[in-house]
Amino acid sequence: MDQYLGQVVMAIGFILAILGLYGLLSQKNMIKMILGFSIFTTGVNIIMVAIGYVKGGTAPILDAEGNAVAKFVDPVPQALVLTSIVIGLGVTAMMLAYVMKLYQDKKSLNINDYKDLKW
Amino acid sequence: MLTVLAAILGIAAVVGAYYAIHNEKLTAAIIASGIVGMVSSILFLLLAAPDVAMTEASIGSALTTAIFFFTLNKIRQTNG
Amino acid sequence: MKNNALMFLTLMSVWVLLNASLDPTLLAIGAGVSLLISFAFCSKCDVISGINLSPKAIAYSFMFVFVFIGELIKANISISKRVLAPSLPINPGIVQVKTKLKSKVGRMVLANAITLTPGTFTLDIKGEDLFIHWVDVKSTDVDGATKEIVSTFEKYLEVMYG
Amino acid sequence: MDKKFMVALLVAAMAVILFPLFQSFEGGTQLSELGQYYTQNGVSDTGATNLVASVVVTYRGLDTLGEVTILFLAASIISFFLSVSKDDRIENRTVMSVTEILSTASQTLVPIIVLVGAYILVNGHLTPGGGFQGGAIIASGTLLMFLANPNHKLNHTIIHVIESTSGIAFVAIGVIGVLMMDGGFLSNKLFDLGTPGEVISAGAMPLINIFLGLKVGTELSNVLGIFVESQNEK
Repeated sequence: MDQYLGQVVMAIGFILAILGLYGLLSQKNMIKMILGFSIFTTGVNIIMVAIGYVKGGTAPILDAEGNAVAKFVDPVPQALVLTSIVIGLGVTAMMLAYVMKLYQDKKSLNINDYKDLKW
Repeated sequence: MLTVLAAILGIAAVVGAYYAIHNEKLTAAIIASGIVGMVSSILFLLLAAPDVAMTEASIGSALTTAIFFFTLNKIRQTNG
Repeated sequence: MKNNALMFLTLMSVWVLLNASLDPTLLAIGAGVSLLISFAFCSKCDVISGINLSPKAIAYSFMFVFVFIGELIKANISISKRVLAPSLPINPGIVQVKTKLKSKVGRMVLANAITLTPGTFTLDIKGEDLFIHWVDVKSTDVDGATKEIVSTFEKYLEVMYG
Repeated sequence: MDKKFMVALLVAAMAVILFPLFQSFEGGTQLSELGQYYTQNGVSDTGATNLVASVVVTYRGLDTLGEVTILFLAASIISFFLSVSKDDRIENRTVMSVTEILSTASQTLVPIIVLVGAYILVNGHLTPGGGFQGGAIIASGTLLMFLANPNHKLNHTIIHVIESTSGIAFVAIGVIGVLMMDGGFLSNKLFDLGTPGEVISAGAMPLINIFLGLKVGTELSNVLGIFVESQNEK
């Protein structure tokens, strides 16, 4: 019944990642761009966890005696995603801090108004 | 059964992401992206990753949304 | 000091419920953590000390749970009827009611009980006035609305929280 | 037109790059070699029953150190950009009034949320949880505190003391592991491994988890505090 769970979730991750990338590239509003970036990150995290999924696997936590009772899913991608989520918050907060400072400078959220470095 | 649940949650996540990217109102867009975080946390739980689900539930849906709203409030203050 | 002690006991019971074990090591760790939290976050909180601990109040607390569940079922049935009826017999509006409760916890529990029963929703509290969104407004004046919405719960909460 | 075409091209390229990954994914019938090693030897190596925590804290401990460093850098940059000088600060900002319900409820809820965070920290090596999760939950307690009282001031001295102490302790445990044992950086053979399933077991892992959680929690609370205080400018 549940043999395609990994594929379904992975497909959701792909769609989210592509939607996020599209938002990041197509939007002019800087806050919208950052929203797109955070959706992109979520999608990539879902893909990474789905890669480590094993059909019918359980969470990689052993019973009290330390015996493996069942098939486990891969713990490595989960550990990586764990750090990735926390870093994602730090990076998002940093970008928002930049946006706040830029807005105080020019009173605009449109990315096209910031052409100081363009030549 | 879990596959069907995952598919329904996935539709919610994709609609939320589309709404977050295409809505003109920033407040609604930020709430929609919070929904994406919440739904993806349940997806992690379905993939047998409770550790990741816990982190995503508190960071992806609560803290990120709050920081976006603080930024929005500051921008409105600067404006008026 | 009394507030801190009460907060410590609350946190300790939550800790035991979370761990579901009476292992001495865990209890010691929990005691240390609860002591730290109760002094760090509870410097001037007066919430828990508002609870009345007399036997009558405890009996009323149990009764309140049953009264609340009864109200919940009644309100759910009435709202389901309204939703399923094709004519949609609703008459929404915001009413103002008055509460006699003085303690903050009592007012919080009252507001949450009103919100949790379907059909009524607490929007705000200002002093002793509660502003409530009501799906089927039966009376617009303050006294009538108070009698309809608040008095069922207030009778018990007055004893529980003084 | 030109720009839209480029965006469409980039998104399509991304989709083309990702598609083979989807196609070659057979739903995972067995673990990778590394995953197999961790599942078979995780308990005898580390003494912890939560394999994810043992990977984060022990096997890939150096990566975790890097992650904490990145978080610290991000927090420093944010505080550099958003810190408000004394002259520009409004002392008691008038905000939209907070309802009495929220401020009353937060008085009981904040301690309980922080207690749940502590529970997840302490049991990180046995049940799902660990340093990052506990820290994130403690930070959400701080968020509730700020929502209930927007003029609340974090005690920056205490936060910085906790943050730097736990950071130094984290590195110190790692270095002691290199110097005294042959286990390498962040070896948890510092203490006796004990019996798996007990609270005091898995060597240095509970200790590392607690320091990691305190560091992450105070760091995220600090970021939140800076964002809230930046609203008080001018």
